[in-house]
Amino acid sequence: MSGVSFNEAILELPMVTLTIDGKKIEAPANTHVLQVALKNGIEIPHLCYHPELSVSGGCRLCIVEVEGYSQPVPSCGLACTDGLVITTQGERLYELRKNVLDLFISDHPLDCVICEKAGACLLQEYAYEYGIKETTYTPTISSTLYQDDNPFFIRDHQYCILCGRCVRMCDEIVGVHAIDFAKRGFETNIATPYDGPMIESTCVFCGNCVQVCPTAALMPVSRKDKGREWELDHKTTICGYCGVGCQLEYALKGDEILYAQASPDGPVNGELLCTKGRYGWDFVLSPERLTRPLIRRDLAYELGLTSEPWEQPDTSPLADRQPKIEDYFIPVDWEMALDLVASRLAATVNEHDPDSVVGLASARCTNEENYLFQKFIRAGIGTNNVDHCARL
Amino acid sequence: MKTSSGSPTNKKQVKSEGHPSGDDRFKALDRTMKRFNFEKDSLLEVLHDTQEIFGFLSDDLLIYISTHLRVPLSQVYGVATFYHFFTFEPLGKHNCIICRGTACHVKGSDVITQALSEEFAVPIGKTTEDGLFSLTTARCIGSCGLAPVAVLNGAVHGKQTPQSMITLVKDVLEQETEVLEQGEAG
Amino acid sequence: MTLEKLERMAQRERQRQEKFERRIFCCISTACLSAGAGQTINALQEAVDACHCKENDVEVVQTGCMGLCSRGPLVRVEDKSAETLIYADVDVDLSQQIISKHVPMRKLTDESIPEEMQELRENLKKARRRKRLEKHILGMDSPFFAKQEKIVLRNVGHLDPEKIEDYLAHGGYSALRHVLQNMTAEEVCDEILRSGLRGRGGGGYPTGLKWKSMHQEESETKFVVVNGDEGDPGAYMDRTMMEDNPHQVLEGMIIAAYAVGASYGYFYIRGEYPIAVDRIRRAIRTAHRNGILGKNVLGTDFNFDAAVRIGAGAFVCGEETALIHSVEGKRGMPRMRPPYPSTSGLWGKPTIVNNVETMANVPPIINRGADWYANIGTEQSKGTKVFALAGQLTNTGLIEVPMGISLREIVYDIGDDVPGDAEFKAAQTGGPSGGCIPHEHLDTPVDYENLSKLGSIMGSGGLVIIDSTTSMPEFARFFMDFCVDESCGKCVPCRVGTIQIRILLDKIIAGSGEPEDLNKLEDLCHIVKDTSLCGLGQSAPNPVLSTLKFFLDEYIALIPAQEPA
Amino acid sequence: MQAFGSGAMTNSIRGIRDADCILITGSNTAEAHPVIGYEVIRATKKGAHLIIIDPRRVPLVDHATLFLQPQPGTDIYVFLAMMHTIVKEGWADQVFIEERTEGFEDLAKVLDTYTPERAALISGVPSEQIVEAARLYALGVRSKGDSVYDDERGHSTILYAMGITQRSNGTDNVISLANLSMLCGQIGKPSTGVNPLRGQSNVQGACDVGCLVNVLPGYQRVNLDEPRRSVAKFWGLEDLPDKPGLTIVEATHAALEGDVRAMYIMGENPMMSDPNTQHVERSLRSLDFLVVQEIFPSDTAFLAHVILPAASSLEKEGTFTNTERRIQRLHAVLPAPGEAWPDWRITAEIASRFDQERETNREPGYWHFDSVADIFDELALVTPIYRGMNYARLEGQGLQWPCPEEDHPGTPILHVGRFSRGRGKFNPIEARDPAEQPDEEYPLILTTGRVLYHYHTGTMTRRSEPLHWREPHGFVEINPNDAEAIDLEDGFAVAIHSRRGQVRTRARITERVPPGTVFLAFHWREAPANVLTQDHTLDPVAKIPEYKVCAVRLENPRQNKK
Repeated sequence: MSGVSFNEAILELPMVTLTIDGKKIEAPANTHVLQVALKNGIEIPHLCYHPELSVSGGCRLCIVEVEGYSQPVPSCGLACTDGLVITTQGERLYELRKNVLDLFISDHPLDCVICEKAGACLLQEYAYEYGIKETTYTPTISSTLYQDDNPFFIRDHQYCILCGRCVRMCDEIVGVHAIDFAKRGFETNIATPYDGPMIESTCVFCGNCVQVCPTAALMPVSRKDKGREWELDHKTTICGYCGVGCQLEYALKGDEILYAQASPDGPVNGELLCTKGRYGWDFVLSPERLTRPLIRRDLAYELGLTSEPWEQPDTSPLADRQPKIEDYFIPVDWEMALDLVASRLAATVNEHDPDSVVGLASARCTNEENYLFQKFIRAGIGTNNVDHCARL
Repeated sequence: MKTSSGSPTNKKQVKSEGHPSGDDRFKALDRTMKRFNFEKDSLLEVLHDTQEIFGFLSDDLLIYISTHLRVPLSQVYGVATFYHFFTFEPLGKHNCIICRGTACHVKGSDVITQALSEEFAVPIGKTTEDGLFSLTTARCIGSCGLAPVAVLNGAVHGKQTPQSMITLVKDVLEQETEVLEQGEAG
Repeated sequence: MTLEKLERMAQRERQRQEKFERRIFCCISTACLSAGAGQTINALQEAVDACHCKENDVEVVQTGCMGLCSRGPLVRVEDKSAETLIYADVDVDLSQQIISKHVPMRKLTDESIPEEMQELRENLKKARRRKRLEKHILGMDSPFFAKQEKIVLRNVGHLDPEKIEDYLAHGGYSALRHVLQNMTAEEVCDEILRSGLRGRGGGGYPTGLKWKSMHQEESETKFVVVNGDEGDPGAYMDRTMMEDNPHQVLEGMIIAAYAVGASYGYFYIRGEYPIAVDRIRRAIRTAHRNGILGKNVLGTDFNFDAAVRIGAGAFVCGEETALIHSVEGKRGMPRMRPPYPSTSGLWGKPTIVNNVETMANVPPIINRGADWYANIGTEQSKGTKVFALAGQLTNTGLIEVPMGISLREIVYDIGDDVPGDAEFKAAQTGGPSGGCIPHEHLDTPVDYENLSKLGSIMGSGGLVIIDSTTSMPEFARFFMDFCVDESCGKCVPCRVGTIQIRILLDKIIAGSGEPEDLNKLEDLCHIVKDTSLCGLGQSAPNPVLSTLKFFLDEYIALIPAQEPA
Repeated sequence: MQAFGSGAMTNSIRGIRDADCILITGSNTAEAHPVIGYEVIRATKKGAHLIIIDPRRVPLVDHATLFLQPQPGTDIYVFLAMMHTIVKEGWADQVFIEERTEGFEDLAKVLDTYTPERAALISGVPSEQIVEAARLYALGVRSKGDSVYDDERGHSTILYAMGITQRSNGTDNVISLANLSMLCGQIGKPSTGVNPLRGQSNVQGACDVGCLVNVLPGYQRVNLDEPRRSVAKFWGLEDLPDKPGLTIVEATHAALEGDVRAMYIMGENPMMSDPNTQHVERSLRSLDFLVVQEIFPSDTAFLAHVILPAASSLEKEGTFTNTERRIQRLHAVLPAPGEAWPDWRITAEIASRFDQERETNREPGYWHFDSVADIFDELALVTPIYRGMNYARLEGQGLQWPCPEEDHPGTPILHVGRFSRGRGKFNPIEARDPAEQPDEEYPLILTTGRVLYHYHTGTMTRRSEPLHWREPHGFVEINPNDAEAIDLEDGFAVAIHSRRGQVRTRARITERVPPGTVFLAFHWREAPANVLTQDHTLDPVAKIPEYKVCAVRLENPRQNKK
């Protein structure tokens, strides 16, 4: 097994040196100033920019001063060139950004006190930073409330700031283009065809739009009325579904999961997930979960654990309706169950040979579990009859 | 390798077997799309032709275009709603467009629009309930020298006043009722 | 081969035209048509027929705009042995008089005259006795004509726009021929640069520079786009050029393509201009048939083809990146620049976008040389500018004047003052992106620099005159309404800012404004100007700002007096 | 894998976005591996060519520049014809072939007769499309935009999944793709390679750590003495069994013959996932003892004698190895419900009790581990490709194997510079046809797979409220032509018969499947696809059953009533 280690993320690109806020910074030539600034820990406010998506330039918050330019320039679309001198803060920029935010706020309900996005809403964060309590203009909300009745996410147009992250996500990465801008000017909204419900669109409910939405316009249904951002713990793990190995982050309040999202640092998925990973975690809460060791009733009778005799029916469990588990099994404690399994397996080996036992490991269990399992089959039982459903 | 390959290679045969409804107008639409080789980029041109053929853009037309050009429906909808030239409602049998260009505005075109709207009881941009008359406005039809200008059933009328326009429209609509009455009589 | 063929076509057409003793031109452009030019041209033809004159004596020609649209239909009579005259307001009756005055009636036996002609002949005989013709004659030395200098419009109104032969006969495509035979692409760029031609779409960027930078792009595929999406309400220069001399625009485009190395081009034309669409399409077809477009243009190894794309009612598509999106069949939303279209335009390929008038300037520059062109106009602004003169003036229509002419000359000499008792108040240039220029600045020379100094812009050429009956705040609101409607909605300052400006204007006009609202209005205008993404947003507050600057008293008058505390 | 010496994704997922040309075959990437689908879409939006070879019109076809739709089971002819064309047209990478590979002459000889015209005749794919696909792939052609790579030849990558492996000639297919990549030098560089997409969260890891009948942890063959004894030594034993064990499908047959008497199943559901369900059920019922360790009462669990409640992936610590060989840390998010335990703890308890029962004289702590970290440390010692890893190193981004030493950075791309086995070997392959061909009685071909909203046998996703809402019912995809033949309407019930059994489900009439082919997902226990599939022809090497091609007949129940 050979193979030279090679990090394909780093391609040899020509580097340039620019100055941001007096700091000399090296950056690859094809990158943009905002991207480089953020990477180097220099915060520039931005709403429509997202590292995974193409540049839009619509929010006008990331403007910076460039030496030699009379007007401030949005840094998201400004290519890094050698000798570029950038200033990201200053009185003029502060005033312009504050005024732009003021315009945003004039078209956004100030519901922060009851909004679940509070604490994670970028607009709120910037409004706080720039000291905007309320708009100095006439509040004019552009789109009326629109609720979609899907169980994945809530769409609420009145919170939408038209940054277009969702549209770009849906088109550029997910590739289904379920939504797009419709109409124009102040009437513009993010729409499915004919503003119909999501289910009638090409939407695949991956929720990547929800993840990149900077405000409360797109929110997971599962967190509704359940808690505010600062009450939540975030725990990172690996998705248990397919073999891609996406890192995801569960937001919990106590022991209750409120929503899942991609953990931005995931080496495979970045900020992306699919519908199963993002929304398919509630099976763990199912009342059907097995919570105690079980012994089948005929065996239990034989062992004297129950006085009711029972015979296993011939009907397949795959018959139309699955039988009830308690009709077939009775619960026992771990000691009893483990001893029984160990003794029966030992008896089989003793009576026949190790090759009469087969172990099926699992492609859904951890490396440690599978390792231990095959070690048990090989070193304990003494056979190579260990397989799993890699092929199935 | 820095070069690109030129034209896309999937010359998929897009069937243009017309519309299941058997409406012949779809054949004309198919011809338009074929003329553009079913390229996605021809969306705007196809919408233009569709509106010309059908008079307005209905939802099934947009779906039809979306499928044949392989452009996402949301994008077709987004494009169609972006451009004010496209209408989603059928126009009336007779259509009057009042120019709202600067020259016409300065010479009082909004007064004419208002007068027509009141006289024929039709909101601006809408069609009368009987579907006979639509009153719309245009940004500028480029006849500023003759301001204020109106277009009635395709004919440009310059240097109009509210009264002259009302008379013009009345004439047109009266012919319509005459035809109707003759029809009933006959 | 093709060259000779074209030369023969031009020759034949010239000979044909020269044979006619008299040629009677009737303008059939939109303005004149709506004034009844359709009937006029029919009447002219019928009257000529009735005269039963000799073959090759008289030809009635349909042609394009002669400029004075407010006096349409216009008819020009060119007579080999007499002075050329232009008649205004020509109705059917007048047509007959014109014919009877200029065309000698052949004496014929009664039998040879068809019955239906008899009456007409009688009419023409009677018409000869009437004398009211004189007041319809426009003197060619009147200021309306004398103050103009026609480069772009030189042939407009002199030829039949639907006949390529006519264009050839007027020296058409000789510039292209010259370029293809004698000049390298680089030399063409240099020539245009030297001429000082600047973009006529509004921005005023030196065309030569634009071409040069695009010429230097390395790409197999490049595009040329002619912007004919004349969205400025109150302007119709580009429309006239496309309708009335489509080949000149096309020739400019082909030269541009040669200079920048493009192999394909698009005309992006407003959907509201069906005739322009039709004429350009026809011009492309005939050019194609005659080897001027397609593979091996005029027998050289230069290949170029062109197609028409129709706009659909979005002012913002005049912005070049929005226009490019629209040509690609997308929502016409602008994007940030750089990258400029000359680096990454249509489908990511280098693309040059020039306005119709810019393209129409190219053939004359090539034909007569950059030096000649650079002699016209002012230091920074060379050549001429076509304006659509409209509003409260006696003479309205399409004019072409040298850069540097004063507004006063345009208003009082060419426009012949405001009619009636009202008085001149302001001249609005540049449409919704421009501003108003008041009386005290009437002596300002019209060029890019001076107009922008006054807070307005040259724009594409809309020039609307406002008289004392118009309220300036309301006029500003009219433009703001336009911008609210036409904002694409992509960036916040334009999407929300224009709405807020309108809300403030509404409040002030309704008489419920407060003194600080005026400051707020001005501040907001500056924010929208400074932070918007594209030219539309950046210039949207101009009408408000310029009226605030020059007509502040009108705004103040609308603010109710404050109760003393 | 015979060609290169290892069987895993040769390249990284993140590299796909920079590929110039992507060839996908037998993978419904957008639905089965959506996040990899995003990478593919990104690449196409930047101008990569996307070639899809699949009998079914999978959703990614919307983004493809070239779609080849062979009759099910005939794709091998397309691969061979592509190689034929590449050799003939001189698109092969001669330098790579000479420097890095062996056996080219043998391959070229075999390829001689596989012309695109012949492939077209058999597969129904027009020969021009095959030639074009060969050109695009071999030269790494883009449809637009510039490559991020400076090489003369663009970078092409191959993605594949069960669509080509779950077949009686699955190994041949995979070898052909390996041959194809070596022929064009499209391997051992960024954004190239031959990349199997693994279907389950830790299928790669389960293989890596030895849950296969013929290899020990780290793919050390059981029948090679040296590595086997070294593993035995690690485990404190003299030796380990050297005879390869029985695969899952072989085991079910052996059970019926009485050779297999007990089975210990950890977290699998063969009743739904294995072919020929009726046979599986019979064989499981025949066992003396069956223990199932599960999180839900699966259909398999109902046949068990003992069911042990396990913790789900959200409730335990450990590591998963993804399809690009990246080992990442799994963290417990929730406590396990009731008395459910993590699987490792159950196995360890059973093992030590088993030792007691068998009276082996191993020390009592032999199976005792304080934590999963301890197990991992032993695992890393035993598994050479994992040897340089530990939990501290795996936090955050994880590591891609091979990572043989503690200071090794991991290996994002395999076969850079040289192949694992030295020179890459071309294995000449002749085309073979699927084992079960449609006939008069069973005229249609059934192919199985997944839908976006469900996962595998549906035990988890079907208990998820939103996912269930979106896709509540099972369905079979039928081409309008085939539906018309039995007068079937969209959304109505239909019965599917094969030689092994029948299932009933709803019809979804769609042109996603070509005429003559029906598609059934295996997530629904009400319509268990594997009742129909066959288990008698396994791939001779990989022992994979032929899920993807089986002959069936459709019946419209309403038509019969009439």
